[in-house]
Amino acid sequence: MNHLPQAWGRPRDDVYGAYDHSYFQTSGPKQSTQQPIVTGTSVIAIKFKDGVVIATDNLASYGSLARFTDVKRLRQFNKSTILGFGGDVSDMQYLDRLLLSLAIRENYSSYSSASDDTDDTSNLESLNAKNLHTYMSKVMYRRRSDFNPLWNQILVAGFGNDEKPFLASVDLLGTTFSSPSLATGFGAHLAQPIMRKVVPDEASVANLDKETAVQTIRDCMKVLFYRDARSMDKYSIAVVTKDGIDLKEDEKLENQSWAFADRIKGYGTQVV
Amino acid sequence: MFRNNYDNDSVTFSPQGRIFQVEYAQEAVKQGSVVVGIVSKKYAVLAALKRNAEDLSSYQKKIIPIDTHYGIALAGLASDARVLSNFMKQQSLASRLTYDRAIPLAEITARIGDRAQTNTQHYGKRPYGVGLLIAGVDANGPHLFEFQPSGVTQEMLACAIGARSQMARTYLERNLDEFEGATREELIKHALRGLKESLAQDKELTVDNTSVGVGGMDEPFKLYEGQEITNWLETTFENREGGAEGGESMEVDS
Amino acid sequence: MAVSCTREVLLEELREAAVDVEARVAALQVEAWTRSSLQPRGGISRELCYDLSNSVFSPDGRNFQVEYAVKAVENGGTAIGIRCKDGVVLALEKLVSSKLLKPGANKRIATIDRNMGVVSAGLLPDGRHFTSRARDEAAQWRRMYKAPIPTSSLADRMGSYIQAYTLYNSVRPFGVTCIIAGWDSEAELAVDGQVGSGPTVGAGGKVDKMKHGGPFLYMIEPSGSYWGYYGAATGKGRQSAKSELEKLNLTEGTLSLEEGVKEAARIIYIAHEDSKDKDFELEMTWVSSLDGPTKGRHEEVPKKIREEAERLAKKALEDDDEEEEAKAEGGERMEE
Amino acid sequence: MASVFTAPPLADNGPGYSFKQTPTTHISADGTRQHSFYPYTDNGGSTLGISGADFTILAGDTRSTSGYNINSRYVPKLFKIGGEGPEHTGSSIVLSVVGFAADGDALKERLDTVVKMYKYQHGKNMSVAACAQRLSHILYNKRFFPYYVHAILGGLDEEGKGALYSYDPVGSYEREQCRAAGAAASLIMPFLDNQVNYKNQYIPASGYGHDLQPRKAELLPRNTVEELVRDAFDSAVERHIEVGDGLQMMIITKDGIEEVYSPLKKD
Amino acid sequence: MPGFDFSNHNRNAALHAQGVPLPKATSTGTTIVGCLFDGGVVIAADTRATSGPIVADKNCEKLHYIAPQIWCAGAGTAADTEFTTALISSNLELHSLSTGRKPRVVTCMTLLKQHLFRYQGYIGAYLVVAGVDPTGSHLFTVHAHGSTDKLPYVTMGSGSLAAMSVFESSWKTGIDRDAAVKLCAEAIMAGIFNDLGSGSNVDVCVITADKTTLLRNYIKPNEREKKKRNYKFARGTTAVLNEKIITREQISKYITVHELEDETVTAAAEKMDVDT
Repeated sequence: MNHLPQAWGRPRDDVYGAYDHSYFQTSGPKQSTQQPIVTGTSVIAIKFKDGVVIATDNLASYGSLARFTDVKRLRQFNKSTILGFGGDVSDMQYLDRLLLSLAIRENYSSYSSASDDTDDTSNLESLNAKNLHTYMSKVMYRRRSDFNPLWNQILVAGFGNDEKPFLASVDLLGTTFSSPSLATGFGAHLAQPIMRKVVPDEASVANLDKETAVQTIRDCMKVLFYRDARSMDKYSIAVVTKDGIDLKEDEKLENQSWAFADRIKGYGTQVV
Repeated sequence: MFRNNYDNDSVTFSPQGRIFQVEYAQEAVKQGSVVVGIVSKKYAVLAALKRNAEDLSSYQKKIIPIDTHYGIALAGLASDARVLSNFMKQQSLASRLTYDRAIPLAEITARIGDRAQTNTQHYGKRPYGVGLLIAGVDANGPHLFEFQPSGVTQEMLACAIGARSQMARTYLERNLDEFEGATREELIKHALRGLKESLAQDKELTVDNTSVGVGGMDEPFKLYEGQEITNWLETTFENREGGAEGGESMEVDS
Repeated sequence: MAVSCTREVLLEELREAAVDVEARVAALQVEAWTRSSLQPRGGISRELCYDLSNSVFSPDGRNFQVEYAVKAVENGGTAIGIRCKDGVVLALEKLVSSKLLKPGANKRIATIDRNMGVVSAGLLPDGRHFTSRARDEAAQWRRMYKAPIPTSSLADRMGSYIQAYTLYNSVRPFGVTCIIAGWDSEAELAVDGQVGSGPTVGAGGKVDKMKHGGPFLYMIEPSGSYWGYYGAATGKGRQSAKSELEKLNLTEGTLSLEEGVKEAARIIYIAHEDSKDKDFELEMTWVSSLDGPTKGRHEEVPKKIREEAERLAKKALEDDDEEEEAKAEGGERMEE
Repeated sequence: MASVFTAPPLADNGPGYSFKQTPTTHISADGTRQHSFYPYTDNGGSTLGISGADFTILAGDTRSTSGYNINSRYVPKLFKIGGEGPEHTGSSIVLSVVGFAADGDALKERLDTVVKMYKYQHGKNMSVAACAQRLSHILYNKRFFPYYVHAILGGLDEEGKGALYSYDPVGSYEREQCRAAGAAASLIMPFLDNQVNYKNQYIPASGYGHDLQPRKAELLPRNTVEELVRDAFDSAVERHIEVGDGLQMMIITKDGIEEVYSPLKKD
Repeated sequence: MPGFDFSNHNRNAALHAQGVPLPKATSTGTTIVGCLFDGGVVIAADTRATSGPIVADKNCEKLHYIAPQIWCAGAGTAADTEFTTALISSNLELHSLSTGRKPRVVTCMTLLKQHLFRYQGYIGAYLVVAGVDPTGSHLFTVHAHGSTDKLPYVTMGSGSLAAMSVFESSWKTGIDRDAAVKLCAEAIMAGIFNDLGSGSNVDVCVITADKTTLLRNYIKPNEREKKKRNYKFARGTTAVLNEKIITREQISKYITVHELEDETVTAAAEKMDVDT
């Protein structure tokens, strides 16, 4: 018996055949986004005791073609929040503009409630990462419900209401979850196993220092470059801590090892 | 000044550039019983004098908690206050749902200010006939805002609106520099004393006609009425010079 | 009155009496006019109630409601804007209506988008309505053109918006005059949300030696009419402010932003002279070029700089007072 | 040649699709190829509710999956409803959702807003019966674009007895003694039938053959129920791949809601 | 063997046209790995067999014997891996007997690939073949469609990515036996804890020139906790509706009965793998 929810409340596929969605069409082909065109691959991130490290490569693929090689997929929202975008790049650009208008609006209210003695209005309370993640999940869920999805999976890194490191994900269906380490796309298969060994649970985050966290992320980027056919060796990495965001956008993968290939001859019976 | 031609609607300027309908609306605020608001470094307090139609009737609600971090005190047309407080409640919940964030008090005050402004610029609309004190604590600390029917909103250290509120304001101005560092109890005492100043001679602050709203950095905004405010009333007015009340220890269900 | 009166004394008394009578007649007339809603200047047109509703022209072609709206502007505090060569500064004389107000908390100069500021004099809520509309216009421009709105376009759009409120009798005109200050970026702006750095070959759409951006200052009146300014002033003390602004000969465009800040403070203090009885709070903001102190953003002038400017302004005022006394003494000496 | 990975669990282009819902590509007669977006996915996990004399226990695992991947080992499926502020202080109603997590969160927020507005307008808390009916309306509102969740609502009824309501995705609901939902529902429900409602259990020597008396169900004490919940989930984790990582339990009594978290196997 | 016979294909297509849905081969989750080291090769596997989301067997064996020094780990459809390895194991033994030499890993790999190619992937067997033979130690993977790889480290099954991430970040050339065993166990555990299709324990098999050591349940990281309650039903809980007794004499009319002396032998055979 198929226990999964898809089978609930509708004629069984195995008897009536797969449901033909085309009956929904009222008129003409669907105009809204139904498949990603120019796509970014994995985004990976890990929490450590003073903040979050997040990284993405700088590639935007057009199917199997490495179309754009200097696409920055880490977008900074304010002094303490940064977002990593996987999936469709055009939707990422739309969201980036949306975040810019949100940042401008937020600056209005934090500016107007600045009392006299603070000179620098930037440290004033604006949206933290938790607020931004909630906002993004509402945007994504609404677009999903209109059958016009933003075809992305986004990691939001920064600090929560409790001033502790915050990391959470939201995707094109509006599904959200949070974890000491997160990865989208291929990263979920290749990077998470490595990161989860370093931070299996929230307790272990408290004694993970910045250097180890950054090194773990760099190792994962290397593994992804080995094994993800849509990845690249140029990437961006950001470290979010209380005193701001250190964003480097042109890192190059180092000390790669392809030594495993030196004794390989053929794929089967070839010996020479 | 002869002004019956310019005060029929809120879209007519008088020759001196005044809008009389808005000024009349501000008079309506003075019809409401007095409410006082004070804010310190860590607390925000509202105190209100409730009125009842007759001795046996219930008292008009004057303090409404809107969200867990702030509430409002109203003076003037209670029904207008109801419309504004419903709008504020809905906006506060929306901020929680959209950003999972307590709405900044400056933000919600500005929104009802803008809402009130449109009523002073379009024909067929009338200004709100109610003044509000918005008090509470948000991410930037405690705040007290005054909202007027004209749409003017001001952040204050202390404020009083409603009938004979000038006496309360004078009291507040005299004690202004004690509020910043005051403890929670002292702040409430100041508020109740401010309230008392605006009372007519024969009137008394009792558990029935007084309500207090307190919010703090580490406590949600809560409304206190009835028995909950007995000891505040007693301690506040015990050390009054006359000390007349001191003797009256018997529980009087006034 | 003394009995003995020579002809001259009688003439003198008559002349005084005449003056006296004239004054009384005028007062009566004012009384009459106001009672029957007549105004000395309005004359016949007000008598036939052409001043009661918006959008209505009086026989002599005036919209009285707009003129009354300008009156509302005049009783607000003084607001000025000064356009310097590397930025624009806005300053406002905020009259403190009550000691209970939280000092420094009630900001009245608003930011539009990131590179523009608006200060308004007159009915404060109308000023906020203006600001929120300006912010919507800026956001709509970004949504459409994926770039910040030029200050001139904002002024143009806001001008038409204000003017619209003089076309219908279902609304009243804005009771504010607003000064818009902005710095349009001189750098080659990327399109909002742009990724990658564009083509590495060819001009990539860039035209060299094309100069754009720079400081802009506009003032919009309740009628909706607006002009570009080197220096703008409105509100109660606008006359004295304007004359001071003219002395700075801003047209040469040599004034630096730092000096502009000091001048602005001084002018506000001078403008405050004719409402000396009320305490006031100086609020000042500025927007500079990309390599200036605010990096193209409209921000509040830091407290230290503002207080320094206020100190100099107060000193400048004292010097002027001494000068006048000296002049007055000088004057007496000359008479003896 | 890099070793090829086995095909099905790896979604080719969509991010993190579960094995059944990669975007379908419908090729119409004239050959035009039309991709369509599938708005649902299954985030796995399982929930369970048992009500007693003066308490109700709602439990759920905290694993969130998509396809063969674990999204996170801690994503709560139980939510306090109503009460004051974001911490829901003073709330006495718990909602558990399982199935498509995004719909679950949206449903929870809708119900929470409704209950909070009720308190604001009526000055008193909403009864669990009223809340249950309101949830049914919320679900049926989206009858033709359903919330893909199996919801269970727990609380105390007017007389203080444990109340449990369970729902189908489009709002049909009934009050029950106990209910399991989600991926391992078919594994847990029989266990509950036998151990909570004593089905297929007879009172030894109470008669011969057919007139052996069936054992009467009675309201179980709280620690018995907690042990049953623990064993139910341990067994479910053993035999269902989408259940594991952590067990979150909420016990609703007249003194409020007590929350207990305990780890489960992580494989 | 005449060329390819596609009659089945036509039949399936016809059935599908009538609307009968095709049987969907559920992906049985698994993590299997192999890794060469100085002097031999090690393979490892998890012990969870699934059918859809349900765990069919919590401690199954995925390491199959092919020859004393050639072992094979299988992922994909359980029956296919079972029968394919058994078939090739017996053919390889016959081949070894006829050549009088120890069987070679490359022979086994070739037998497997040709067999699987013939069935065009319909036999869902994804295998890691490893062993040591007179020519040295070898490690191959064979896919259901018949393609093969020869690599120093390999992973297969739904947990292959998790395992591969461990190899890619920790493997070095020329690692020794203990390091290889530890690495393979680590890789399998990555699959067990990150891939839903894999779980329970780690089986390892180390093959060197002289001997093969099968380490069944080498690591058991997922022991079940003791149950909180005791679910033994009191005797009489189930109604006995009717009773019928057949004596040994009556039954011997149909079958012959032998009296076995030792009670414990039969008991041992029947002991089911009960998870207490």
